[in-house]
Amino acid sequence: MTSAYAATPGGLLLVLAVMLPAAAVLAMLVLGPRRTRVVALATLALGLVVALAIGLELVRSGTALIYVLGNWQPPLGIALRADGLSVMMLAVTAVVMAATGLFARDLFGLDLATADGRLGTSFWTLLMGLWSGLNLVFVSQDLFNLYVALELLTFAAVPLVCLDGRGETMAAALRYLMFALLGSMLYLLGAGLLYGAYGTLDIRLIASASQHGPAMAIALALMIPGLLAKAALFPLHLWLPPAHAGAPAAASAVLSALVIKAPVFLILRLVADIAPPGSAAVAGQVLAVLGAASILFCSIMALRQERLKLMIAYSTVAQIGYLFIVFPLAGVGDGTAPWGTIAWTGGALQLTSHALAKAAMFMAAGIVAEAVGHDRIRDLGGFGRAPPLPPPTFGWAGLSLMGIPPSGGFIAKCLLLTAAAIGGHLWLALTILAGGLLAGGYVFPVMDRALATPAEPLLLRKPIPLRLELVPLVLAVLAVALGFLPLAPFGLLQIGRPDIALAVSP
Amino acid sequence: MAESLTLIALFVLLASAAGLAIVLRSHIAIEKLMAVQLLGTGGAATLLLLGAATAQPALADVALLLVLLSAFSCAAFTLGEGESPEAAAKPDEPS
Amino acid sequence: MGLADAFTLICVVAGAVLFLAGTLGLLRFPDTLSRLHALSKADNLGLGLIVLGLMPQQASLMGGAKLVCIWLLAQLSAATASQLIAGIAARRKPQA
Amino acid sequence: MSLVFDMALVAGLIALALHVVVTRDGRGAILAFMAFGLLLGIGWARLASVDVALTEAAIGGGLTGMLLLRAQAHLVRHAAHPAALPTDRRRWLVPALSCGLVTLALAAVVLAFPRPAPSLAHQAVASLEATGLGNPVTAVLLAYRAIDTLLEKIVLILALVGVWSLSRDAAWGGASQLRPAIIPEPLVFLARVMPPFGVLIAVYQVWVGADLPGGTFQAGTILAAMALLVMLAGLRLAPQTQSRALRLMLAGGPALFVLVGFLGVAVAQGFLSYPEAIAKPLIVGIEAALTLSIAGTLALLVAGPPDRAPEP
Amino acid sequence: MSAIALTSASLFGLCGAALVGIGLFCILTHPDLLRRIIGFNILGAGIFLVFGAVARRGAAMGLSGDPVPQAMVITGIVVAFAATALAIALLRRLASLTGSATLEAATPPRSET
Repeated sequence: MTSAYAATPGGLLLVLAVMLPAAAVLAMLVLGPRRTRVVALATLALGLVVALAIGLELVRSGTALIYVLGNWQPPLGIALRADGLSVMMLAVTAVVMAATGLFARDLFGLDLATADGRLGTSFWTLLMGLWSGLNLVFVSQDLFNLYVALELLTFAAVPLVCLDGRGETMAAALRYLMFALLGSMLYLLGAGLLYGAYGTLDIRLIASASQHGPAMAIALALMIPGLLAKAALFPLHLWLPPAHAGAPAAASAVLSALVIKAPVFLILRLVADIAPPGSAAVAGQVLAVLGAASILFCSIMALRQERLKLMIAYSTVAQIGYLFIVFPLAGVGDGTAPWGTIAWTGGALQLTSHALAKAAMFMAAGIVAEAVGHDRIRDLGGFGRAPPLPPPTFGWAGLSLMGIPPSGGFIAKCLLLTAAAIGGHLWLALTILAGGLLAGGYVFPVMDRALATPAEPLLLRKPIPLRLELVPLVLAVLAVALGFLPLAPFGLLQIGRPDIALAVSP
Repeated sequence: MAESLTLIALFVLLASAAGLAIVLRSHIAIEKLMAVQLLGTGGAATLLLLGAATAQPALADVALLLVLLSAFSCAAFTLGEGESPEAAAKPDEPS
Repeated sequence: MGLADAFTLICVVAGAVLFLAGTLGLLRFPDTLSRLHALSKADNLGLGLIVLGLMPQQASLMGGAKLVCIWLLAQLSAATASQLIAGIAARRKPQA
Repeated sequence: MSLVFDMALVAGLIALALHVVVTRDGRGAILAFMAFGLLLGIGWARLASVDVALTEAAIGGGLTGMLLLRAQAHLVRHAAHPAALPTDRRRWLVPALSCGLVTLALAAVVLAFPRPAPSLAHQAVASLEATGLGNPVTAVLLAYRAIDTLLEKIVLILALVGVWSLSRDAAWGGASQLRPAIIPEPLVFLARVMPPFGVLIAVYQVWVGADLPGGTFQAGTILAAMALLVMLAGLRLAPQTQSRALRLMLAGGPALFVLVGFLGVAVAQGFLSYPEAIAKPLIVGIEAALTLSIAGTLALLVAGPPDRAPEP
Repeated sequence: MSAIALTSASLFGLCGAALVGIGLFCILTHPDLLRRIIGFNILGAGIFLVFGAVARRGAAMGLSGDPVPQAMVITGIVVAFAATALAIALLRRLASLTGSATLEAATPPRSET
């Protein structure tokens, strides 16, 4: 058990990725409302640099980045470790965070009363807390430390939902809190059982244990549903649509694009890294069934929504479903190395393109709601004429969600479809196709309203600066541009995942 | 000696919990509060006895906290009582 | 069994019996105020006897001083607590 | 004998928990939960985890009860308030069965834990020397797993920012209204006499925490309770949440922690590692600063969102 | 002595299991949100007791228990308290705004600015 971890040169960057936003929270508290935004924007710039440096270091060294906190080796201490997948998540998070920062600066700038007031100041502080928690989820190797990371996310995300202070959003936030707390509690209970059985909470040390008692199965059976409640997979999705639709647009973008990916990432860690092959295969099958149900059911729910933001929120639950059908497609648990398969690459691409596209969509919807004063789809006829850029943003992002070429979403869904065909998972292939069609079903009507000529022109409440509209457009274009990316960079995803892959393939 | 002290600790705990067990079924809130207070003092006594029985002097610190905070919870309770008369008048959280 | 241990046992048992008396008072006395009275008397005396009894068992002077502190604090909080409760009871009376 | 005692304690805990769930009386449920907290503190003492027993006695026996009682009083005034469990069997039978299943599965795992039990006690004790501490729990909290403790402070501050964000726009930055309209005389007496004792006990807890059970959480909770008592009795007004001094106090502990952490990169073996020669004074210093921050954060969490407009 | 300690640890572990079940039931079925919040605290107490049993079983080296899970419980208790405080602040605000302390039915807002 000695020195399972040796710190690598760039390891300290991982500490910076976690501590920089956390320190920003403290600085904001001390410096007060007037300087909160400046601190946030500076932190966003620095954090982007840190994420870039981590990426470069990963490419340069070709191995995972490792840091041992306080030089206390696990199992007594805690190690941070970033492999290819973690670094991809860190990078996507940094990009979406930075875009959200630029967007929020101008969005709150529209209304001077809120800029330095309760809404703006709370938003920036919570956003930084959120970022710290997300980065920690992606790099921590210790299950209890990950619990603390999940709680950082919960405490930062829930108040974001009800910043507007209305009764409905208060109820949505409370329901979200209940689900999130229940999830954390079940996760913590599972961690306690694992500690009782293995005497450590370090992911790699647990994975290297040779014998598994009933504790492992029960712990997974508690932790995975707990995390599913946080990830809002069908049928535990009830809290998500009102919460994500009720939050301010900048907050919805982060919540939908990033926050629910954190529990998904942890489930992946548990199933792929910790679970013994037998349990992993069972868990993978169950997760795939739930994922498919999520895609179908919530796409249909999205079709039936009358409000734009609610529709986008239901679409989030549907798109999250794709991430769960990756498990059997990538062959998790049946002895092959899942990291090299095309399904794995497809899943990673889906995760990235959805993060970009969904953030763009929520921002665009936020601009429309801000300009027109509501987001009832029926009454939005001709919104394409008013602020000019949201409709194209919506369209580009929609391409990616539907999986229409050329877009990141297309390549992702194409890879998943191929994997399903090769693996003989006919039902999954059909689900992927149906999900694409249904996504078209909810994206096209909105585009139709945008281009329609209304009987009476829409009344604009306030002018929208072009800069504000540009941010989501850039994100949406990025989501599409992922489709033109050669797939080689996704080979990076295999960095730092040799343990299992090497054992199987020579 | 340790055995007898543990036995007496059990007796004190049961004696103070018995009151609570019966009073919790009544409908008078104050009496429940009184029973909780009794349990607080009884709990402190139990901890002292256990500390002596198991040679853990630090348990006295826990007992110290219990007696320190027992008045605190009583104060919290009275506060709820005191608040009710002004309920209508006080603009606590208008929307 | 030494003299110290005998002293401890006698005091502690007497204290324990007082706790039982306190509970009986809580259950048997007719009205809230007299119950309160019985309760605070019994449990403070009970705690006092137990503290007194455990004195010889303490290894250090510090430990003994802490026990006395606990008893004093219990006196203080019991006194105010019973006044607070009596206050509520008095306010409740007219309605009941 | 000890086992009989433990069985009685466990029976009491379970009975109280059941009572909390089934009783129709909302306030009675809270009082029963407070009694539950008391018994739980004794339970932790029986598990020989005195550090945890202290924390549970302070939080479970004190602050949580106050939080719940205030909320209950508020809800009774403002809202329709269903009190009883659903009587319709379809509503509770399935949850009851599945919860029973969870309990059974857990019980099976607890009984089947490997023997001898895996434990980090050896390593924790072996590394104690490098920290200069005598209490291994404090060593875990402030050295081996210091990042957990540090980020948990950030969690507390985020919770407070979240609670503050629930105020009305007009009251944001102002103070909470803690003082009741009628202040009973004994409460004022208590608020004058008790806090000196509380402060003394808190200082003692931080001081002995390095070597004996006790430490910054317990001390912070006691201080928070004392501060609340003073504000409840109207001796002091609750502080304005926009006050710079208050904010410095809240952020000071974690900020010092972060600074010392990064200092470790320069002069010791990395982030959150202490130079061996001055490890103990550093840790006690961090604990002292953290105690104030925790006290402030917990007290303000209980006080709730500000509801009076700020005064410059 | 060690046999007794073992049994006692398992006993509290079983108590933890029971409390987890009771807390979960309260969270899933009770219509009153305040009671659900208390249910979360009972669930938390049960989970922490499982940790406590694990810690007690790990007694070694002259320590009465494994200090690592004990430290985790201390962290956990404080986080659970913060969660309770946030939940209660939300609940109070919800009650003030809508006059309802339940999520069961979407009651129309009573007053809004």
